[in-house]
Amino acid sequence: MAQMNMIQALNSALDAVLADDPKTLIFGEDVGYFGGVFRVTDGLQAKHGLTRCFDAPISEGGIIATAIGMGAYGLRPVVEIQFADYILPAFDQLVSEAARLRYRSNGEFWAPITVRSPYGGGIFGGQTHSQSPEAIFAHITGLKTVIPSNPYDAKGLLIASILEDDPVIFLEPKRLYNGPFDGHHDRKLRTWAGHASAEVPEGLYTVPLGKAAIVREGADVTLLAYGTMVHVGLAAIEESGIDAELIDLRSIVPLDIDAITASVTKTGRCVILHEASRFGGFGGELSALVQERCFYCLKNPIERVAGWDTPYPHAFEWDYFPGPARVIAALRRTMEA
Amino acid sequence: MAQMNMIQALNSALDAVLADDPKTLIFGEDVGYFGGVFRVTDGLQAKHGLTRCFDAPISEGGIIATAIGMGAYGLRPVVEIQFADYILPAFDQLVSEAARLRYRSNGEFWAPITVRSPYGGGIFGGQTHSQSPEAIFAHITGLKTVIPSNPYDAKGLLIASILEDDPVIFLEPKRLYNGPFDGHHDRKLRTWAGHASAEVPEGLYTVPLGKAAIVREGADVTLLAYGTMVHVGLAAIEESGIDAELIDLRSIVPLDIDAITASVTKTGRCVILHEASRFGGFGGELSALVQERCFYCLKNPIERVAGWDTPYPHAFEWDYFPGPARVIAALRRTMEA
Amino acid sequence: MDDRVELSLHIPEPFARPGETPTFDHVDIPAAGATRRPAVDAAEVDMRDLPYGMVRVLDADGRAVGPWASQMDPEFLRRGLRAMVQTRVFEDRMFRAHRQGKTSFFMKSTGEEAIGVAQSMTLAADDMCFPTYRVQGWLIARGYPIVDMINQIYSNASDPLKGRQLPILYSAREYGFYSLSGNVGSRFGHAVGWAMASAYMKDHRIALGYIGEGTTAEGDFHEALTFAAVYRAPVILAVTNNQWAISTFSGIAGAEQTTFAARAIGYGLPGLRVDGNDFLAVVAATEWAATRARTNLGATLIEFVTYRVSGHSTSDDPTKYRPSDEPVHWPLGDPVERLKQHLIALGEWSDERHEQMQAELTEAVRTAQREADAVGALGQSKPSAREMFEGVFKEPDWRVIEQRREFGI
Amino acid sequence: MDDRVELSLHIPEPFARPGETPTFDHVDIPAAGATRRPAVDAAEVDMRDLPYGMVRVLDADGRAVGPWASQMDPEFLRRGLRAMVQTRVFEDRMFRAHRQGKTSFFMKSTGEEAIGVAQSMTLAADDMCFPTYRVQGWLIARGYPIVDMINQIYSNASDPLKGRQLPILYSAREYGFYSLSGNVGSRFGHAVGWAMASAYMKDHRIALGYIGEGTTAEGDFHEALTFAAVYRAPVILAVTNNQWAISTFSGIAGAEQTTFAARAIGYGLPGLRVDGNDFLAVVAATEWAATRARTNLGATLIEFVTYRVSGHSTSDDPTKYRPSDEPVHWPLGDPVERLKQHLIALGEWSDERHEQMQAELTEAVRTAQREADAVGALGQSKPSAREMFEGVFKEPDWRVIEQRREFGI
Ligand SMILES: Cc1ncc(C[n+]2csc(CCOP(=O)(O)OP(=O)(O)O)c2C)c(N)n1
Ligand SMILES: Cc1ncc(C[n+]2csc(CCOP(=O)(O)OP(=O)(O)O)c2C)c(N)n1
Ligand SMILES: [Mg+2]
Ligand SMILES: [Mg+2]
Repeated sequence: MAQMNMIQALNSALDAVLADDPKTLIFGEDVGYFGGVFRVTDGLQAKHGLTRCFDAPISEGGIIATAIGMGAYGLRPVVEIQFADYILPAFDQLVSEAARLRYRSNGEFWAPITVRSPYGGGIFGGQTHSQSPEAIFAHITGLKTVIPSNPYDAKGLLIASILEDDPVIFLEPKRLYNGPFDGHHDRKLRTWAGHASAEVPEGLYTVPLGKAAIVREGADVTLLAYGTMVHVGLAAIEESGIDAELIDLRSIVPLDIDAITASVTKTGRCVILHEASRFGGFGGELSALVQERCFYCLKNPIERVAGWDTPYPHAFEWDYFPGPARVIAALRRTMEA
Repeated sequence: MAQMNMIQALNSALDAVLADDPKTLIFGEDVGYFGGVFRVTDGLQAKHGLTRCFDAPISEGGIIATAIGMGAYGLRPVVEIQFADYILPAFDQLVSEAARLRYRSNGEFWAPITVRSPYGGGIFGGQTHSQSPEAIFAHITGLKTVIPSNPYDAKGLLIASILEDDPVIFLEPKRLYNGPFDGHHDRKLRTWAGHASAEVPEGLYTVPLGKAAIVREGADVTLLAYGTMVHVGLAAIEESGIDAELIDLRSIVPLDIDAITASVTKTGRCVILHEASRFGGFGGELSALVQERCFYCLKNPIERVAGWDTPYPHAFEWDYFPGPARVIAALRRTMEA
Repeated sequence: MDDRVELSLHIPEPFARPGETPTFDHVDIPAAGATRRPAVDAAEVDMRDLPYGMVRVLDADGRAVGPWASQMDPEFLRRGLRAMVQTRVFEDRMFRAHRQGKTSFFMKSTGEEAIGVAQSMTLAADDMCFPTYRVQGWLIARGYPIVDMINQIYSNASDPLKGRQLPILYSAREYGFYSLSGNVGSRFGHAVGWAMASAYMKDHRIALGYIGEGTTAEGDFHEALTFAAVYRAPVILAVTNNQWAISTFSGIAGAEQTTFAARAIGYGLPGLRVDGNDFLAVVAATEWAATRARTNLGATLIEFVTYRVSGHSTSDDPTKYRPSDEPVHWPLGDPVERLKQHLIALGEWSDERHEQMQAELTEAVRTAQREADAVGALGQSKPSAREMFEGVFKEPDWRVIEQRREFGI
Repeated sequence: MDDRVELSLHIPEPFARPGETPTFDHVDIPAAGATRRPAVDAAEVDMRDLPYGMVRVLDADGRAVGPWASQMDPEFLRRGLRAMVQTRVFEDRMFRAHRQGKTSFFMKSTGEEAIGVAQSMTLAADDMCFPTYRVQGWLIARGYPIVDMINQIYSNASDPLKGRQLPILYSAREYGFYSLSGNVGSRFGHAVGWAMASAYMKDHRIALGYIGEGTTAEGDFHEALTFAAVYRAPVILAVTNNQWAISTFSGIAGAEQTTFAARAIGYGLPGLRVDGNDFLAVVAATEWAATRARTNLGATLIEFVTYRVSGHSTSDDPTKYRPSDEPVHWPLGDPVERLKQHLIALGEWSDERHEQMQAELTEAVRTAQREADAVGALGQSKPSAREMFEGVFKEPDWRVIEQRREFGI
């Protein structure tokens, strides 16, 4: 067991699958010799060989298209899109091809691809290095979307995603790469060192998709979150003194609906938290599901805490980011209303 | 005043704006000499000239990109994407460019473009000629999305969209082009002839974006719909005998939140209806908004009636399509629950 | 005073519209045999003339001439002829089936049959083609059961794709035929990825991607060519230039400026321009490109110059946008007639045998259709609605399980 | 036994990695003056050699030679030199400002200044460029206030873009500089659309689109070229080939196979390959292409061969992936030095004047920075948070109005 930050954990996952399965290969912009702009593929080319981990042209559509073709051949490609904001040029490939191949061909072909991409804000990346596009993937039938919140899960979920025979969008909260960020941007940076989930086994292990984690048990209100927001939510709960149950969804498709309904049935209150803009975000789906399934248990309106309905604004990062203060306010509202 | 079907009404709108404003031009696949595969631009090239309405290469990304450039220059391009399923190759242009240009340039540049596209099912078009992608646009800050349900609105909303200085996605329910389809696919086809909303004035007029229409007043439950589903909803209400209030949203961004909350506050019940797949669809946002704003008035859970969470299946069109029977069942559930 | 030139926007227009006299003078057609055949490993700089010539083998008299001609087994040619005729007979019949309401949609490849058929016969059984909707001949040439094609077109209970796909959007892995979809262009890069995978695995198989000339305007085209060139993928990338994209003539895709084969030069790849109505030329060009691919020399772009004789699909009436007699003016003739004439000139075929074959194949299609009709045409028969909920993922998740229950099955 | 060749996947690799000896032998560099200058209206077929040559004017002794050389006003050249030096001084300073924590991000164009500066000075005031982040020189050559650039970089209260954009993603309509964004490539087609609009309006203005050589792999590149060719748009499409895309060498974008200028041939467009470190060559090529555009002859693709001397951005350390001494091996030299040498050879400049200018410009940047510092660097000053909620649409809708209220302003 070693202490790893999230980058190391992801690297370790990729290293393990490359070693285990010659049909796995990695490509993407700057992932080869250099090891990726966030260093997630560092050393993999040198260790596993030139064709196992290599640079791709700046062409997200071409990257996903060729990955699908490789998948159809029988390989298990893992591609990196440098920032989730740049998945969009490949959106048609993901929706019209990767997500639909199995269904339309009645199982003759499928796309066992994993699309890794750093996402989310908190690093002063401005409009196009900060966005959280998970909602547009969640709506696409045939795509799975996974979002880890800590090193242990990151490795286990990534391996599980690669082993999936369905296409997986694997969004890595870039603000968590080096430490568990709780939204207090003005406080001292924390690293993963000493964090329980930074104890990461060597070798292969999986964390199953579709199983949420109860990060903190609580009686009074259910807080649903994923990615960076898990840590923000935890900080908010602790600071608020409210006995909230914090659920880390870990994957939004498949969604652990049982964990959600069980918790809200118990607490009767629900706050949903994500970084993406609120309108049309994944919080809407979560709210609708909770309302449909737990209506008679709900004591108060379900709250959504999310980014504002504006583009991601560089100078106003901390005004935009749904930090602990806004979560606390929502928790209070839902307790009091 | 003339009787027009929806195709004629849209053609009349385009004809009127071309005549009115030399800075308006139309391009898209097959829209020139031929007049578009659904004939919406029929005759416009012959009448207004070759450069006012012309064919484009099969390149949705290129169409939207050049339209944005034209808009930045000062024109008001109206482009047709042949089927809404084929907007996806241009998704990055819409999201990263059209939607963000004004904001990021602090108003120096903007994209006054209108993207017309036939959408939705009911014509045996199979997976890629039937989809309803509105949810992925609704989540994008900076895009407006308009969906008419009848000839009068279609013309007025299209003119209003073209006059907007913001980018507008204008989705035309192709199943309504020739008649008001209520979901009873096994009954005799109806045309627009004799329908009140088929009385369409010549010349310029607008129907404002962001104003919903109350299609039918009712006391017991609010039914929210847009596009083809307005007619399905109306048929379901009539057949169910339930005194439902039917709201045609007409545009989902901007959304007429006041009309929605006023109605649900009155009825205390809400059913949401759309053709797109349920999970992550726009119904989730509507449900969340209603729940947030009308929680204490709600007598029963908000219901969503939508396409299943599968791709659009050719042979099972009528099994997939959320027809009157499913709407009636939902209305009943919400009344009884 | 302003003496600057006033800018003007150029909108390409075809040479003739309905009511006007068709012409194909703008299509540059060298004589059969005129275009040279470089060695497959010639330097790129020595192949830059190829996109401006045209690989043609059959001359006006049906003789095989020039450097691309080779000794061919007459039996191979007869099989090719047979598959082309079979394709045509089949498509005519399905077109009528659409008129009879037996299917929602159909598309023909009339006049373009040589391409799919000849390439299907030239490539190996375990190679993979990434088709467009206009190469049904590929399947027919490989003996895919016609009754299964019809079942798919009918979306009936025996549809191999379980009613999930629009008619003719087949998938037939065992026949080297990748899953089709309604979006044009979006599988072009899959061909490159598949070929890269084959190279990665040190395999021998190669891929063939098809794209229409209109669709070359999509970004997918460029991305596929870029990856193919950069990684020297063992792939053949084929542009079927049938002059039309629905109502839009090839000038709107760039044909006023240059050939589609010339796109290859921009990537440092060889680009062949080939008479797509000449079965022997299609075979020869495909062999040349396949040899390159199989010997690690990388990708080849081939433009097949052909003509879409029919409308775009059953939803289309081409007389609305082009002269109704345009097809008869097409200078490269009919691929079936040309191969037939060649075989007759070789003394390997006759009008009588041709007629007999035609009758046989018509009967075969009729039999297949009867079989499919017995299962049922569109609306009369369909797979179980359970199929609607299957295959979204490898294993269904709770959403489709619940929804299937809600649906009542 | 299987005697077939085993396929293998080719992964391009650069000629030298850290610790190895850099070489640029693979970059084909004809002598200055060697590449011919066709008439702007030459037939396409007669221009297909251009992408394989290189437009170069300045020879090793700083003399202007060959068919692309023309009589140039020394004052114009001095202004060019000044703007290039100003750009370099400014960028060095801002790079340091990043180290001091005054901004979150910065990018330099060191070694590539000739491109933005010369094109800015060659095109008309009302033409429009669609920049990449590596042509800050365009703004400086047109006299855009440096203090406003710094305010933007600081995201401070005087930021012209109100804190909404990442540093250096300027927008300056009045200076013919279109709004930049973080996505690469996605504005290339806007340049074509803008040019089409100008032609549609029978205007005189033309557009210039920039793209990095790495980014040519995006579909946007192809779509822009297709539209430009089809509609003969009055546009110049410029590929700045600085050999690197972050850590990725140009071979991964296709440079092993051919030049980026050669992409033009595929569209039937002229493609110039130009010494991008030669101010006079950049001017000459730009004039040639601009004349074509302004006389309805359509688009030109220009590849500027240059070298990215610095790291990709402040987030990058290039010694991680290329030899640290690679920049000094770059064979086309430094654009500032070369223009300076030319002016000195002409007797129009001297080392003393140069040093004096350098000092002056350093002082000017210092003054501008002091002014911006007074407003405040990143974190010390920012626009009102109201700005976050403005400009999503022309008129705010209820969502931002409510949210602004929730936010408390
Ligand atoms: C992405 C996408 N855009 C548009 C369409 C609509 N469409 C279907 S076929 C077609 C024309 C294709 O022309 P071409 O590529 O020349 O092929 P051909 O039909 O001539 O064989 C178009 C525009 C589509 N199916 N997919
Ligand atoms: C669509 C998109 N994909 C990826 C990136 C990440 N990225 C930023 S700059 C860059 C390299 C661009 O290289 P090149 O086009 O050669 O321009 P240069 O930086 O050399 O001027 C990459 C990959 C991006 N910004 N946008
Ligand atoms: Mg075609
Ligand atoms: Mg570069």
